[in-house]
Amino acid sequence: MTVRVGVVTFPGSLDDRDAMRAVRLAGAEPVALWHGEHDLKGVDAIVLPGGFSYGDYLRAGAIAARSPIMAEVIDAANGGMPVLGICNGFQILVEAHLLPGGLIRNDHGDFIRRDQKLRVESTDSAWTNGFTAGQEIVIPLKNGEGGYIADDATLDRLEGEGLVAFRYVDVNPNGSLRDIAGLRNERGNVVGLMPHPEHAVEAGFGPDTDLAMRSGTDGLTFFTSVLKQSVLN
Amino acid sequence: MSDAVAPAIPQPDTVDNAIATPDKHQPYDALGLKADEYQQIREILGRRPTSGELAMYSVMWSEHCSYKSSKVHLRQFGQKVSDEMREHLMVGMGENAGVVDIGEGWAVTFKIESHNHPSYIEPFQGAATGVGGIVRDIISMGARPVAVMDALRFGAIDHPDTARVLPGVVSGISFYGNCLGLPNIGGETWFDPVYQANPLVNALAVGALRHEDLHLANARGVGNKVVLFGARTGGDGIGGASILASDTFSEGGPTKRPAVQVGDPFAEKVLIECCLELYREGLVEGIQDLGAAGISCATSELASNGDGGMVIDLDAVLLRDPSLTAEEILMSESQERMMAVVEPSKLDAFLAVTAKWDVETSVLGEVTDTGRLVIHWRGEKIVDVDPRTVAVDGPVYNRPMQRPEWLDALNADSARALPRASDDSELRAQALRVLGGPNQADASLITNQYDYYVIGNTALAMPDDAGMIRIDEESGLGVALATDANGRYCQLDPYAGAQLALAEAYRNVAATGANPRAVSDCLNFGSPENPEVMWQFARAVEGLADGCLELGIPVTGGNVSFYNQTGDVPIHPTPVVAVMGVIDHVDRRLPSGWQDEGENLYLLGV
Amino acid sequence: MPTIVVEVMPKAELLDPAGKAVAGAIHRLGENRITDVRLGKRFELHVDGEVDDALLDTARQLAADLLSNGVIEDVVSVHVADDAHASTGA
Amino acid sequence: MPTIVVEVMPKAELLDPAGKAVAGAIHRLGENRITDVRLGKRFELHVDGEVDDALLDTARQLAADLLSNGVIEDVVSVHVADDAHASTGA
Ligand SMILES: Nc1ncnc2c1ncn2[C@@H]1O[C@H](COP(=O)(O)OP(=O)(O)O)[C@@H](O)[C@H]1O
Repeated sequence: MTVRVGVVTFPGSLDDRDAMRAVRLAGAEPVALWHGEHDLKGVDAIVLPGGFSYGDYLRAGAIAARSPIMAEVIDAANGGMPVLGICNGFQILVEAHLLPGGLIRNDHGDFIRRDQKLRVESTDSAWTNGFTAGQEIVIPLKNGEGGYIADDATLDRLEGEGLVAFRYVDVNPNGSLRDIAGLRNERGNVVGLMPHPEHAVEAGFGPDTDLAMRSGTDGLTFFTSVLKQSVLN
Repeated sequence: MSDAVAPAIPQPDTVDNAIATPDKHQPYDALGLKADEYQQIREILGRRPTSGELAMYSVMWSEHCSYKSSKVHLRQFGQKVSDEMREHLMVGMGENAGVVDIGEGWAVTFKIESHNHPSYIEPFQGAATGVGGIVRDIISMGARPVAVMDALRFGAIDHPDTARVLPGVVSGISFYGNCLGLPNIGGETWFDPVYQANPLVNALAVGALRHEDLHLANARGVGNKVVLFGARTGGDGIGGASILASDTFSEGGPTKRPAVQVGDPFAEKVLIECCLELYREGLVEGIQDLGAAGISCATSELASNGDGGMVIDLDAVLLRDPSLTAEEILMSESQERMMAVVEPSKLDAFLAVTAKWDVETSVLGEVTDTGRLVIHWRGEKIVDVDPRTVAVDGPVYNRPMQRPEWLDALNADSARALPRASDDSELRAQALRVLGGPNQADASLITNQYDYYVIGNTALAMPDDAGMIRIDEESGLGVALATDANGRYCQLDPYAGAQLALAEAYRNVAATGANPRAVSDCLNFGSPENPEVMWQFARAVEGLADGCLELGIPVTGGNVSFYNQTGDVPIHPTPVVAVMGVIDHVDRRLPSGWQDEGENLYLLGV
Repeated sequence: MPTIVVEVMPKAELLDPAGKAVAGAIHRLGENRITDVRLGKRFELHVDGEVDDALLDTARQLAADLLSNGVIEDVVSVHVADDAHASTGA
Repeated sequence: MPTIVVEVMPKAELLDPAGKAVAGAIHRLGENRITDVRLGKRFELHVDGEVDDALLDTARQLAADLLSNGVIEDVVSVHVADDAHASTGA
């Protein structure tokens, strides 16, 4: 049975088609979901893609987090459905309180695009189980408001419970506290991160690697992980 | 406006009124019209223009919209063409953007345009709205925009004003392009004090479409509805119109009319998706973006290119600022708006699509066969013109030209006169100085702010010599683009300089493995009223046209930007040339960098 | 037209890089009496009609739920503007 | 520690995309008495020592030159915060 992965399009979503392509390349069936509806169309997992939903003028992700479909996404996530938030999707998850903390303007003030090295800190999640703990991967990062902040107590709890899913390696591109690039929730079904795995799924269009330019496909594992998980369930 | 002071009720200057008061003084000169141009308008109409008509003529006959000084020269691009150059051309010069067949049922449309002056006044918004404008040109052809590029010229890198202009321009381009989700796949950055108070911000957009999706901007079909959709109309960019407003208002009229426009890339992104859905569902007959000259331009051009007549009710325009006068509404340059021609039977479906995307829409009027563009406001007829006299048959000038007297001396003063390095260390110091110059420096401070990953089809981008985009995911068909210019060569010899820019862009595209197929250009020059500048312009156009004929690729469109000068000092002539090439499979692309150890290096050419 | 002003600031105990950048720029201009800067938001909500208590309550609710993110920001004020402090709405 | 508050708003006659987006969100939540929203900035300048007239003048100057962009924004207020309206400085 093919696994069906929903990709939500909000007004201002940009990487929705890329996320659908990534789902397809991983062997699952992408299903387009619309922000204004309450219908999850019976999908097995959900991706909240990157972009600038509603222009991100208020706080990144803030308005999208209050859209009709998010009521369903929040319920589904609380019920255990795998949900991945990429960049703006991560911001939406945070604004929807599915993950703690907040994302603010990069400390240097500018939008930045770079091929970013990450360390996988937690493989106990629906979207990271295909990695090995401590594995270093390279996937593109592109954001203006990617600085992760939370108070010290929250940060300590995240560390203590192993909920930091990804950390920036070599360069902290946006001033994120404790180099946090991505988080998972306690249950492991919800994962959010600033870098873009869906831009590292197809050789020729991904980040540069030592082997060849634009050959990086480390992002594919996110999508194959959820496939494996969904098939097992 | 606060409620306390009720806005004065503007008295519309009606057509009847214009007939009744033939001798009323009109501020045509303050609107940029010359006395003979104003006289010409009076002759065309057989009476004085209403202030609304004067607003329309003044913006549409401006250099920017009418190409009145450049037209006689630009004709060469259409004349110096061979069959080879026509072979792939689906839409040539004169439309919003040219369209080129790239095979497999696909076509590509691309164009480069300037936003120089606004970017000096307000770098962030000026550059941002420059990207927004060129992208709307691409959408209006029926294409999905797939990438942008930017060619930039700044003053001295260590000048304090460059520290204001450069970060603003770059973050404006970054903000708008990134929010639209269009990969930025390349461009140029150049520093020279001649651009100090007149930076150049040229933005390019490229879009892809299936052959059958091609749309042209025309208003055909009597009874078809004329619909305005997108952002509301506000007082943006109508500094000039306030002259008319103060003429119309007896007193207490609006005074605060900003010359700058603020862009909303989110609104434009939604507009793109909305337009593409309208095309897909076959709900529009013709479509036109609103840029400079706003509704004046869109109505007169749509009507001119179609059945020739249109009747519009200006009260139906949704306003952001209800105090706008008719003249201001006609001239407003509010961003993120489009005008469409829609069959009445499809209007409901059209409105359903715009509602789905939360895009505000209003029906302004309809297409007629009267040959007249008639505009009503507050129940009165305020415009009644032959639209072609506004949009097409404007004034054309054969401006005087003169080869600059200083040119020979400048050419004679060559590098040969400079002292040679006397020893190795001096040579080393000179080489390092050249390599350390800002124009050789790594551009990543700029390019790192641009997203080239979005859409997932970018095969080449910075730091490669050309950008490359996959158009068809199944077949791998793609296009490569490069932009180049060198103002210093053009200052020495505008004919050869333009050809060098063309040759460089052509080489940059060819070096990726793509076959160069078409050209767009943005011609940045000083004042056309300066005979030396006009000579430079004519020579550059001739050089470019001859070069294109030689290389066998047509100019499909572009943009002329005059009046780039500080005081009386013009910038170096800077024709920016963009070349687009086709590659059957992007997997066969060649990047600029070395890929593996042990590869051999060859130097080709002379 | 009456205006409700909502003021939102980053929480004092959290990082505010934007404010820090402004403070740095002020110090580079030689002004050192200003030790620290925080950068927040100021919303003007233009109201059609009277501002009654119910509407002010609604505004407070909006300020807490939508206009600020309680995890990283504080609402420092919700008040009806006296004319001096409101920009003129178009 | 005394605080000088600087309030900056987008010019009324210009488009304010941020305010527009927020107004849209408020309307979707069903609140239509709020017709229009403008979104500006609120700076808190924390001062070491007394705020005298000279420093307030300096703050006004900074507000005009650095904290706002006169082409598209207006400084609507520069004032010393009463405690109620300032977030607690760290
Ligand atoms: N303003 C810009 N926008 C986008 N890309 C740029 C810009 N300036 C330079 N680039 C890109 O940076 C790279 C290096 O530029 P440049 O140093 O001008 O290259 P070259 O000297 O080889 O022409 C190229 O890929 C170019 O496309």
